[in-house]
Formats: sequence, C-alpha cells, structure tokens
Amino acid sequence: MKTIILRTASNYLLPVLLLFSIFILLRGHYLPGGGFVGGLIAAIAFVFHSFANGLKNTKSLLRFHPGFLMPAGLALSFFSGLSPIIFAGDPFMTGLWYHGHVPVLGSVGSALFFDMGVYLVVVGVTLTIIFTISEAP
Amino acid sequence: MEILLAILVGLLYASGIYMILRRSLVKLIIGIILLGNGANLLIFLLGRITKGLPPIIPENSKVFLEAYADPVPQALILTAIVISFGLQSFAIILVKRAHKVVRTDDLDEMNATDEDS
Amino acid sequence: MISAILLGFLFAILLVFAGKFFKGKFAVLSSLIPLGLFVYFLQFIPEIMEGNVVKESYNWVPSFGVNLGFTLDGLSLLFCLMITGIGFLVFAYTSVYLHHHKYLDRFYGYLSVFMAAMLGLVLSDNVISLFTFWELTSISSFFLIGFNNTQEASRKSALTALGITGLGGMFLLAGVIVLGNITGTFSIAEMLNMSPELIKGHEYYTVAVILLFGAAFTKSAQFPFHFWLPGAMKAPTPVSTYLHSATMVKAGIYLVMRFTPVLGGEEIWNTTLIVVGAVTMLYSAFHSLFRTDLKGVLAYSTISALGILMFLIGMGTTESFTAAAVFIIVHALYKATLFLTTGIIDHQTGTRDVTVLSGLRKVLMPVGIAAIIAAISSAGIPPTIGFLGKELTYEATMHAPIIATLLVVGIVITKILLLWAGFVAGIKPFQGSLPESLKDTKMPGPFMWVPPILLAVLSLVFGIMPFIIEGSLIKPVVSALGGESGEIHLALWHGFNTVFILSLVTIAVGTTLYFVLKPSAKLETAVGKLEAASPKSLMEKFNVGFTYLSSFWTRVFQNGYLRNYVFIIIFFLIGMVGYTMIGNTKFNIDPSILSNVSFYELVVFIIMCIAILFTVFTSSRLSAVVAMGVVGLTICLVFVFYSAPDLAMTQFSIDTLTVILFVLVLYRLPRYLKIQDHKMRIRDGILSLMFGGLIAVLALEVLSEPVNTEIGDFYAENSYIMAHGKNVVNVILVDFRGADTMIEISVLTIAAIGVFGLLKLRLKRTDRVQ
Amino acid sequence: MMQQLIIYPLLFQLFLSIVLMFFWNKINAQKVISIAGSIIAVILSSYVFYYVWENGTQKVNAGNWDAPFGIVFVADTLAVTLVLLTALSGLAVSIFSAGSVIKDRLRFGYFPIFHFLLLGLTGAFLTGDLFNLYVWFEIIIISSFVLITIGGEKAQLEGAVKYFTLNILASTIFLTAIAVLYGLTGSLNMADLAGKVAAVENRGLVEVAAILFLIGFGTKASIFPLYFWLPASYHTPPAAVSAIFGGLLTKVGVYALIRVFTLIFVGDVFLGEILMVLAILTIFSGGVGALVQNNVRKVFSYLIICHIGYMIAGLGMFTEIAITGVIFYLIHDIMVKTNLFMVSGIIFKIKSSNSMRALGGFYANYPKLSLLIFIPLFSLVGIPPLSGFWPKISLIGEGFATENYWTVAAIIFASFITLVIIAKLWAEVFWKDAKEIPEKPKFEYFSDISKARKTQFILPIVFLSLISLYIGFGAEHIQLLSSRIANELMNSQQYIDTVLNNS
Repeated sequence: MKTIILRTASNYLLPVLLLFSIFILLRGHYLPGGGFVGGLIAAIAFVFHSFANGLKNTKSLLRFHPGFLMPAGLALSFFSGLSPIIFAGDPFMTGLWYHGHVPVLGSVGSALFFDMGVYLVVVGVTLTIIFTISEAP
Repeated sequence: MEILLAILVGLLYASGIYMILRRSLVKLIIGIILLGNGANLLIFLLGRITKGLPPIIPENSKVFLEAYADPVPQALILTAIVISFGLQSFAIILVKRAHKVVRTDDLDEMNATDEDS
Repeated sequence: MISAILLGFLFAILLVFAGKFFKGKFAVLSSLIPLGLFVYFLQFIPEIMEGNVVKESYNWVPSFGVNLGFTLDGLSLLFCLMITGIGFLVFAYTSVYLHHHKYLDRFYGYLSVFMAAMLGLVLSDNVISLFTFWELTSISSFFLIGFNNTQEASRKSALTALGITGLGGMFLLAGVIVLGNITGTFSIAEMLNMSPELIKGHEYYTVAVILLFGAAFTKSAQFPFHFWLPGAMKAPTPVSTYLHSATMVKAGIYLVMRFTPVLGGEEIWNTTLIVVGAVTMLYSAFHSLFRTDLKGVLAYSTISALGILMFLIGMGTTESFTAAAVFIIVHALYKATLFLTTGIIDHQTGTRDVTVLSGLRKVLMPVGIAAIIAAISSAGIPPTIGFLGKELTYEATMHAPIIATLLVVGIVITKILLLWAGFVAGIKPFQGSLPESLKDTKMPGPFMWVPPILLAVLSLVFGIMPFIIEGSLIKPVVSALGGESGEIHLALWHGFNTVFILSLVTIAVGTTLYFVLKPSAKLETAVGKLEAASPKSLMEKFNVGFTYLSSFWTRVFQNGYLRNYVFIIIFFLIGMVGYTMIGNTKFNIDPSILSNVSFYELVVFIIMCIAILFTVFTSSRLSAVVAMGVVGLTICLVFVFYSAPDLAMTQFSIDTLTVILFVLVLYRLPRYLKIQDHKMRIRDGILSLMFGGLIAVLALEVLSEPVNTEIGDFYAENSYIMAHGKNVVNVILVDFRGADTMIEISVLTIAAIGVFGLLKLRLKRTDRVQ
Repeated sequence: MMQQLIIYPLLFQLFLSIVLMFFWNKINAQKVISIAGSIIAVILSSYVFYYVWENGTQKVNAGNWDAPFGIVFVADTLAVTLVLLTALSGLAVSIFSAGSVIKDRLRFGYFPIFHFLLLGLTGAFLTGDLFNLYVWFEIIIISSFVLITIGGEKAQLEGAVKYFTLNILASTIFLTAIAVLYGLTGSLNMADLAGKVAAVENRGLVEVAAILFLIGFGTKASIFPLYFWLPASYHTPPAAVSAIFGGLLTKVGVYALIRVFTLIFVGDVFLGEILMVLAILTIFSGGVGALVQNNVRKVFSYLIICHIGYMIAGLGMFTEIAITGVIFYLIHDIMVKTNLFMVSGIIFKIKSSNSMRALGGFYANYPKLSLLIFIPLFSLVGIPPLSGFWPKISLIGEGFATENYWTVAAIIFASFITLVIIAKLWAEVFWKDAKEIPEKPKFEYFSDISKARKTQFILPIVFLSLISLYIGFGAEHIQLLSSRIANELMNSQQYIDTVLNNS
C-alpha cells in the first residue's frame, strides 16, 4: 500500500481533507454537516495519512497525543454549554448569540463552539482508537 | 416502500440475533452491529419517511415553504449511530483482548465466571 | 422501663471498648446489672398486685404506627423477674464458669444484649417492637450457641437454631402485619379494647392465628420444630440455662399467652395448642429416656415442659391458666438449677455422660443438695412447688374441654417420664460410689455453686409458702390472660381426691421406672435407628433436597453459555410481545398511507437483503465484514432517498471507520469456528425469524396509527428564527437537544479511554487472583 | 439561578470528569480531586435535596426550550433522593477506590470513568426526556464496560463479554421501545407522553411498548429471566467497581421501571400481574442462587437479584403504600449493597480470596472490623430495627391487603433465605478457624499497606454503615420521605403540570 504515489497524494490529501472537514463543521448549521461528520472526515484524513506514511510520521505531525483532544473538546463543549449560566443566567445549553452577521459563518453563537468541541472530541476519539489498535501487538 | 423497509428492519433484527446466537466472537460483534442498524432504521421508519424533502430551510427564507421530513428521528438516529460507533469499537477491541487472553474464539468456552469458585 | 431495656444494650456496647476490664477478675461485676434490674422490677409488685398496669410510650416511627410502647402487667412482670433474676445468677455463675476465657467479654456482651432484648420482648405493647426484640433474641441466641465458633458442631447448631427460629420470626412478622391489617393498629392494648367479634370474625383471623403459632411453636421448640433445642446445647451451660430453658424458649409461650385474650377462645386456637402441646410433651418426654448426655436429658425434658405449657394454655380455663403460671415458675426454678449443677459437674469433672457419673455427693455435696431438691421439685414431690404445679396441672386437665380422659392419661405419662428425667439429672450423678477417675473433683468457687442452691431453696420456699407468689405473681398473670383471678387459691394440700391419687401413681411408677431403667449407650443407639424418620432428619433431607433444587435451578439458568442467555431473553420477549399483540392488535394497515416503490428503491432493497444474507451465511470473516459494510452503505442510500443527508454522511463515515477497525483487528482474530449443529441452527433460525417478523409487524402496526409531528414542527418553525440555523437536524443536535450531544461525546470519550486501557494496560501487581 | 440549581450535581460530575482527564498521569492528584470533588458533590446534592424538599418539584429546560420541545431536567423528590444517594455512594467508593484500586488500573483513567459513571447515574435520575434517558443509559453502560474490563484480566474479560452483549441487547430493546412510542405519539418528553399515550386508541400497541420497556429496563434491573449478565460478571472487577455497580447500576433500571410505570403506562392490570409473577421468580432465582454459591461476591451478586424482586413486587401491586415500601427498600438497598461489595473487597485484601471455603477466622483476628461488617450484613437481612426491615412492613401489609398471597410468601421466603445465607456466611468467614492460604507473590496484602490506605479501606465502610444505621433507627424520616415520593408518583399529574407549565 505504501507506494510513493499514495504517499505523495496523502501528503496533499491531508490538508485538503482537513480543510474540507472544517468547512463541513462550519456550514453544519445551514447545510448538511456539523461537528460529527466534520470530525469523522478529519479523522479519516489522518488515518489515510498514517496508512500511507506510517503511524510514526502521522504522530510526529500531530505533535501531541490525539487523546488530549478529548478532554479539550469536552471542555470546550462543556463551557459553551455552561456559558449561558455564567454570562446570562439562562439555563444550561441556552444559545447565546452574537448579534450581527459574520462573514462566512453567518451568525456566531455558543452553539458553534459547542459543535467545535464535538469536532475535537470526535477527532480525538477516532484517532486514539485507531492509533492504539495500530500500535497494539 | 414502508412494507419493504419494515421487512428490512425485521431482517436486520433477525440476522442480528441469529449472529449473536452463534458461538463465535466475531459473529457476536457483527450481530450487534446489524441489530444496531436495525434499531436505527426502525426509528427512521417509525418517524415516518418522506421522500426528497430534507429538513433544511431553503436559502433566503426563514421558515419552510413546503413540506419537510420530520427532523427529530434523524437527530435521534444520528446520536444513536455515533453512540453505537463508540460501543462497537469498544466491543471489537474487547473481543480481540478476550480472544487473546482466554485463548478461544468459542463463546461456549467462556463460562468460567459462571462456575462456582 | 425503656432505660431498663437500654441498659443491656449500652453495656454490650461498652464491652466492645472496655472488654478487657470485664474479662479479668472484675467479671462478676457484670452481674450487678441484672441484679439491679431485678430489684427495679420487684418494686412494681405492689402496684401490679392492685391490678394496675404500668405504661410508657415513646414515639419511634409513627408513620408505621410503630412506637416504643411498653406495658408492665402481671404477665410481663413474671417474665421480667425471671429474666433478671435468673439472669443475675447466670451472670455471676459465668464469671467462674468461663473464668479468664479469652472471649468472656464478648460472652457478656451477647448475654446482656439477649437480656435486654428479652425484657423488651415481654414489655412491648407494640407488636412491631415486640417482633424487633423477638428477632434480637434469635440473633443473640445465634451468637451464644455459636460461642465456641471454631467447632463445626457449634456452628452447625447455631445455624440450625437460627434457621428454625428465624423462620418463626418470619411467621411472626407476617402474623403481626396481618393482625395490624385486621385491627388497624399495632398496639396490643388497643387490640384488647376492640370487640372480639371484629377480630375473630375477620376473614384473616385463621391466617393470623396460624402465623402466630408458627412463630410460637418454633421459638418454644414444639413438635416438629423442636430439634434445634437439643442442638443448642452445644452452647456453654450458662447459655443453656438462661436461654434454652428459662427464658428465650418461653418467648413462644409468652406470645401465646399474650395473645390469648385477643385471639384465644376459638376452636382452632384451643385445639391446635392442646394437640401440639400434647404431642410435644409426650414425644420429647419419651426421647429423654434415651439420652446419656445430661444436657441432652435436660433438653428433651425442657421441650416436654414447654409442651405442657402450650397444652395448658390451650385449654383456656382459669384453672389451666393458673396451672400454667405456676408451672412456668416451677420449671424455671428446677430446670435452671439442674442446668447449673450439670454445668458444675461438666466444669469440674469434664464429662456429662450420665453413665459414667456417680457418687459425686462425696466431692460436690452442696451442689448435690441443690440438684436433689430440684429433682424432687421436678418430680412433683411435696413440699416443693413442683408438687403444686403438678396437682394444678392434673386438676386442669381433668376439666379439659375435649377428650379429657385421654389427655389425663397423656399428662400422667409425661409426668412420669419427666420424673425419671429429673432424677437422672439431679440424683443419679450423686448416687452410688465415686469412681476412681472422679476422686480429684473439687468444689468450684462460690459464685458457681451458690446460684443453684438459691434457686433450689426458692423451689422449697414457694412450695411451703405458696401465698408468696399467689397474689404477687399468679393472680396478675391469670387476669392478664383473661381468667378469673378471684377463684385462685394456691395450697400444698388439696385434700384426698382423684388428683392426689394420680400424683401418687405418678411418683410411684416414676420412681420404679428410675430404678428399673438406667440410661445407657445401648438405648441411645437403639433410638438412633428411628432417627431417620424424625423431624430433624426429615428437615435435613428437605434441606438437602432444596439445596439440590437450588443448584439445579441455578445451573439451568446460569449455565455459562451466553447464547442461552440471549436465547431466553429473546424467547421471553417474543412470548410476551407476541401474546399481547395476538390478544389486542388488529391488522389494519391502510395501503393508502404507504408510498410507492420506485425501481431504485427496489434495487437497494434487494442488494441489502442479499448483503444481509451473505453476512450471515458466508464462511469467511472478511467477506462477512465487507458484506456488513455493504449493508451499512445501503442504509446510507435509504437515508439519501428519504431526505436525511446528515444521516447519510454520518452513516457513511462511520461505516468506513468500522470496516477499517475491523480489518485492523481481524487478521489477528481466528478463523470462523466451524460448528455445524443443524438442530441448533434451525432452532436459532426460527427464533430469529420470529423475532424479526414480530418487529416488522410491529413496525407496520405503528405506521398505521395517526401521526403527530408537533415537536418536529416546532423545531422547524423556530430553527432559524430562534436558533439561527437552517439545518434543522444540526440545530437539534447542538441546540434543541444539545444535552444529548454533550453526553454522546462523553460516551465516545469513554469508549476511547476503554480501548486505550484494554490494549495498553498490563497489570504488574494484581488485586485479583486468577 | 436558584431554579437551575437542580442540575448542578450533574454539571459538577461532568466538570470533575473533564478535570480528571487533564490530570491523566498524575494519580495522586486524581485521588485528591476525586475525593474532594465527591465531597462537594455530596454537599451540592444535599442542598438540592433540601431545596426540592422545601419547594417541591423543580425543572430546568435545557437550552431554555419549553417542554415538551427541549430536553427537560426534572427534580422531583424521588430524583433528588437518588441523586443524593448516588453522591453518597460515590463518595464512599471514591475513597475506597483511592485505597484499594491498584496503580496500574488508576493510570488508565479509572477516576475519570468513575465520575462519568456517576454523571450518567445522576443524569438518568434527573432527566425528564425518554431519549435523553437512553443516552444517559448509554453513558452508564459504556463507563461500566470500561470499569469492568479495566485491567483486562481473564475473568474480567470473560464476564465482560456477557455483560456487554446482554446490556447492548437491552439498550437496543429500549431503543426499539422508544421508536414505537415516538411512532405512536411523536413525543419524547415523559410528562408529555403521559397524556399522549393515554390518548392512543390502539391499546395493544401501547401495551407492546410497555412490555418492550419492561424488558429493556428489566434487563438492567436484573429481573427474572433477564438477569444472567449480573452473576456472570459482578465478581470479576476490583471490589470498588463492584461496589458502585452493586449499589447503583441495577437500581437505575428499577428507577426507570418505576418512572415509566408510574408516569407513562399507569395502572395496567395485565402489566401489574406480569410484574408480580416476575418478581416472585426473581426473588426465588436470586435466593436459591445465593444459597449455593461459595464466592462471597457471588453470594452478594445473587442477593442483589433476590432483593430487586421486592421492589418489582411492590411496583406490581401499585398502591401508594406498596410504592412507599419500594422506595424505602431502594434507599436502603443502595447503601447496603454498595457497602457489602466494599466489605468483600476488604475481605479479599486481607486474605486474597473470596471463597467461603478458604476464608475464616475474621472474628478472632479482626473483632472490631467484624462487628463493623456485622452492620451492613444484618441490615441486609433486615433484622429489625436495621434498615432492611422497615419496608417489609409496607410490602407484606400491602401484599395481604391486595390479596397477593404468593407475593407475600415470596417476600417472606426472601427474608428467610437471606437470613440463612448471611448467617452461613458469618459462620464460614467470621467464625470458622482461619485457614492457611498460600501467599500470593504478586498480591499486596492488607497487612502490608500503610495506615493511611487502611483508613481508605475502612472509612467508607464506616460511613455507609452509619447511614444504614440512620436509615434503620431514623426510619421515621425515611418513611416520611418514601411516602412523600410514593404520593408524588401516584399522583403524577403534579409532575406533569410542573414539566409542561412554561411560565
């Protein structure tokens, strides 16, 4: 599988897929997509990269253990859910919205950060699982 | 189409259980996955299916202008799919470990914990 | 009164922490507690004599109608005095008997818990608190019987005793609850105030009576539940004295007496008591003939005496109540004495085998005196109070409401046999010549031999001067039972009448028997052969049978085969759901609600069916996994067709990942097992198809019901306006039902951690053992 | 602000889990955070309990979406009581874990997962939404899978395969039930469903849905004939894990049964009868199962099943008094079962065995500890006035009042057999002479560990024993609480009004 073509392709594929995944994440509020799918696509991108270049290369590319993304993502989602309690006295998970239009994204609100958390967790989880399996004897 | 889908759902449930009832660890996992698919499809079906009208508000509009599919079952299934993914990946690894430690693929041989000790 | 009861518990708690002090030479100080209580209860005598009752009540669990209500009337007072009086002697006796025993403090702890519980039991007015104390006596008895807990026999006896009395406890619990249901109160005093017809005419009256009898008969060792009592003799002798002859076993008697005014007087009540009592007294009196262990003889004669008491109460006349009251005192005095002297013999000589013991009067004279007086009282020879008891018993039996003649014969035979038993225990060891081996026997300390003498002397004193107990104890007891206390007059000499003749016959025949029939090991083995049909061995057989059934049942269901578990669960589901659906639902699927089938859909359907079947029936793992992937993809297509793009995307990526995972793992997994068991496959196939069919039919049934999209509509309407999103599914996920998603990503995280741990963790140390 | 208080215990557990994950490799820090956090959780839950006790049922609309549209969290007295009990068990087991779970296991996320489990339990009790309940159940089972397999020993994995399969099956059935119910009513909010289900004309389908719920939750509650996963697995993980499982996992199934059968499918006679029959068989199976076991933990496992039967029986009778008994028993059982599995852990730590045949001599060697253990053991038996006794008054009394004599017989049988089993256990483990068991080289014995760790073993047992004693002697308080809960459950309209009223 580790042909040169694939390796080269995956080197380009990775950033493209990552960008695409972020695109999917951000547009989720308006069109099909969202944190889950986005996260899964990003994870698949890394998985392909590791298939092509070996696990070690992918890991060194990442610099940190993908497991770290899980608490980070959870924390992000949790605090975006918590923010209405802290800032507005509204119930947990109430959407807080920045009034005004932001280019590309449309409206910006706590839900977006929540979805980003989801994205991070999904990437973290998938990569942790797949990397661990690949490493296991 | 509902009838066909109902048959499919039934088939998924049946094949899932049938696979679980076999003695093999691998079949067990496949059975669980099939069963999970069946349950998802059942929610989808019972939430009533609508052809070609995704629950996405058209551009330049604030509300739906025409009919749309019920978004609730879709959201539920999405959650369920992701959860099953977590469970399934755990299950696959569990089976791998169990196979390695107990040294058998035969579920019938995994009954030490039910024997009195 | 509550402080009197609590004192014992507090002392026990104190012993947990200050046990050392009471283990040493100050052990005898513990006996000050029962002594103090004895004096405390004595002072109530004048008040009780006047016919008053002393009441005390504390709230506890008012919502259950349970309070700590205590009533001291004649009946309670008699028991309280026995409990504390004999308790005092036993406490003192123990200080020598278990001198410097390693666990003397624990022993005192159990004893005082027991004493407290027993006091609580006889003083409780509330049946629930009565039950509470009842159970505590069982538990403390368990600990006392099992005191020598390193011996297997002790443990076994303790378990048997707890088993039987525990079973009785359950009966009592049910019984008092039924009583509570009948009367609407848990207070005995209130039950007494109700009109008897209301209780006795109630449909649950019989149930209540049977349950209470179940409790009383087990606790008081009535046939066929008697066998735990001889076993309980494994306990140290002070325990046998205190619990298993003087007090705890009388709890059942107390219970029956206590409820006589509430429930008594009906035929089922009286007849049952008479019959069970009569059978018990005869059966165990006979059995005492065949024992060589002194404690065995005493145990069986105790059971017999308990039978007599049941029998007397069952007759339900003032005379019989009087006889019962007197006999309780008689029995407590002589039996406690005999147990204590037996304990001394055992302690000093190391044996209780009556065939070995003789001539001990030469070395244990004071003990002998006590034992002989007790034996005489037990035989009913004047001037002991035993004579009085026997006369009253005969008198009452002659006026029995049913089959009086037969009963008289029965009671006379019992008394004859009991006389023999009393003589064997009280006279035999002291008679004759002292064997060489027992020459070195020494007198124990005074704390050990004074208590039996005190009791023996009381047997004499009460016999000669019955008026001491007549007004203070007997009359209040009889009136508490609902008898006419005015008619009672106790006297040693009743004139020359039938009763007296019966007495003479009893003494004559009994004494002859004593000289003719010597206890021997031969007799013991002879009766051992009948043991196979005894209630004890029947119960043991039942026990074995039940254990067998238990392991059978457990093995059948918990057989270790996962597929069986799944099979049972699905089978149960099919049965339950199928039953409901066949019974209730009607097939009315309206074809007009169904959408048409297009060509593509049909193709997808067929592909999916093939893929499913292929997954199931292929013999290669890899093709199974791939086929399963195809199933996932076709589901994805279904989602695409039916307006669920988000689902399709997710399903697609998850499907891909699952297949990747599988492939990564798969080549490390073994090949498919080739287990060809056609019968099993067909059986499982039928079950699976039934299950699938059921789900399919269920789905169609639901589809034909009207649809409600209120919630979806709300989401659709507000998705953009309120939640600023146009993809409603996504808005639901991150906003409307965001909490679900929050948990869902937690689930993923946990799964990842689990996978990580499963694959990476190798234990160096272990906290389990393989 | 005040009103949102009720979900703070939930948010706090999630917060704790996340924080603990950031301390992945720092085990000692995790111990401190877990214990301190559990203490805070107890305080929070107590406060929530107090608040609901004073002010009645509360709710929070997550995301500020009105019920029945958003997910709603409802704190009625039952929910907050169980949340409080979860926090209490959580605290005890957290301390116990710090002492008893070996480092290797702790290094792989034991504490975060433990708090995720508590989060799941808390959420399951508080949620007012059926699908949300499903999700909470999933978080509970996935964390329990991880906890039961953590360490990956042979017995653990074997047990886990069964535990996993049967629990997944139950979840799938639960999901199927949700699908049916959603298809029938188009709603997921439980209060809303109460009304909508009542309006469905096809009662047969409603009944089918009810039975699916019964089977789904029944498997989790381990009733007959769905309990197989429990005896196969509960004795395999570390004692701390068994403790939290034994105390709470089956109870959440019972809770769910109580909730759906008092709120959504109310007063169905057919179901009541089925529950009653199942209860009797559950009691019997659990009782006889426990009777023939030799492993202490297996005995306790079967006793869990046996005593679940009480609660199912009470639910089947479906009268206010019977439900009172159920709730009282639930409260008692959570505390005692948690405690007993910790006891089994300390026994194991001392002797490196849980086999009754091999054990012995505890009373001689550890008298004070034995007396301490006596409390949970005999509370379980229900020797009055210890805690297990009181609910039996309600249950037996109602059994007679509703003329369910077989149920009464079963309850009495269960009480009796529990007594016999515990007495046997006492005789074998505590009374019998100590036997020589060969020393296990890889095993760390109780006598070898530091005093601080010994305290971590004993303190939680003392703590829960004290609570048990309080339940027994202060039965009046618990009874008041239980009858208030029963009253709320039987008059579910108030719950429904609270949830659906969006002022």
